[in-house]
Amino acid sequence: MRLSIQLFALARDKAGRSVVPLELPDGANVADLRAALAAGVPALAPLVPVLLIAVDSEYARDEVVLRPESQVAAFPPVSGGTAGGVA
Amino acid sequence: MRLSIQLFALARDKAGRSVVPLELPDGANVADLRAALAAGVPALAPLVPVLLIAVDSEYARDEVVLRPESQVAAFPPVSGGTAGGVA
Amino acid sequence: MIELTHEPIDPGRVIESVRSHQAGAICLFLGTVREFTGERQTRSLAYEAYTAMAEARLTDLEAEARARWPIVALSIVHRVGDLELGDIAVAVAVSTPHRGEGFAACQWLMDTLKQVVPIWKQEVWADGTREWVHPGLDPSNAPPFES
Amino acid sequence: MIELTHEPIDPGRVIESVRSHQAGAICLFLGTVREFTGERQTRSLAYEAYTAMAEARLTDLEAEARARWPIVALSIVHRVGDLELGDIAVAVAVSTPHRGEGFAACQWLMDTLKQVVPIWKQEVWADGTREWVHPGLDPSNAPPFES
Repeated sequence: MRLSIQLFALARDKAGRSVVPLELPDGANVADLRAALAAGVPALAPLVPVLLIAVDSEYARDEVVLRPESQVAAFPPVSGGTAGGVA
Repeated sequence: MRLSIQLFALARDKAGRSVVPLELPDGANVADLRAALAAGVPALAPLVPVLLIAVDSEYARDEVVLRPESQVAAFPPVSGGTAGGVA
Repeated sequence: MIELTHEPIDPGRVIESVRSHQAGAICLFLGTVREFTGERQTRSLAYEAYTAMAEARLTDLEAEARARWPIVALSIVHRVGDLELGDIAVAVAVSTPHRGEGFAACQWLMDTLKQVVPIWKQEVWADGTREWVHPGLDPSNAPPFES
Repeated sequence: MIELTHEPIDPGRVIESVRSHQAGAICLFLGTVREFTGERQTRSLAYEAYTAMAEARLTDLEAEARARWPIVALSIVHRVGDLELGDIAVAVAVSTPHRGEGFAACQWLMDTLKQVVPIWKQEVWADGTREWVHPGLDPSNAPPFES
């Protein structure tokens, strides 16, 4: 199956684009997607282990199985509020 | 010395007036004032033990000694927020 | 900004009074007139203040809050007189660098204000009866100062 | 009211959206753009959202807060795009019968929002350099869901 992975924030900047198409075998899960993303976009590889993966607007663990119609996004942790600018 | 005691809220309603003049001996303290208030305004007597006394805009314990120029007020506990109407 | 006022409280003005480039957080609390307390229905409220002492106590509260938390700006506005349902009785706003200290300071100010600032509330119930709210009239209650 | 917006946030409108005769308390939190973080000076901030997911997560947060506290009304508005110093980045307002539950719900919403809603912040420092704020990039940090 062919999925379009949306990227945000630092992940998009490192990849140099906001969408990455990936070819994955049927039955692939989020862990397989991480491996394919690191292999397909070498600039993202160092970041991939800490990226969050969302499937259909829900955070997805590595065991979650993907389907051809899945909406998939990859992005770094959200701001969290420990660093500056806004409380 | 002659003091004018300001009354507020339920204390004023019970007394039927907002200022009560009291004659007190020199050196009288807040405990003496309570006794004089209960004796001088019988309608206030049941309330006097729980009234708060303020001297010069500070809450005053029974041992605080009064002076002729003291600004004195007597009133019930403030709303406290446990009962209705506003959180 | 510390104020007692007979006029309706404008929350936007209270917020503006604490905005600052030094602050990352603004915490605002508004006490509003609620219609029902359990089964009992409120028609309106009347607030009475011992003005000089209330202003002195609020000024002390500001100083104590500033000693405890890194407050950039602080405003307390309390309405007096007759209030209708939904009206704002009190506004407390605090701006701070971070949000944890802002929530803590704002909540402490409200809790302490309700214990020590001489402002009293009279309920006017839906049946027209009036009742002062003096929850501390039970003699076992502690006075609002350390003894 | 749950909104992501490119327009400046009007805190008065957010407050009006939660006012109710059933509420005795309104707690409003505003996150504003602070100039200094330690020694570092911010010129502006840029916020980016994964809009569809952010709205879904905010809707879930509202449902979870309503399950935990007796909330009368709740609004969350988050700005996206470029913000100047002092601008409001996020507003969370909760109205409740009493104030304790209002402070608790408002603080929980802000804390949780910052962990789970996919909105990212980029600092533009005074020297013109840009930096994404991703405090969880350390792999030892827990992900924002129960595992």
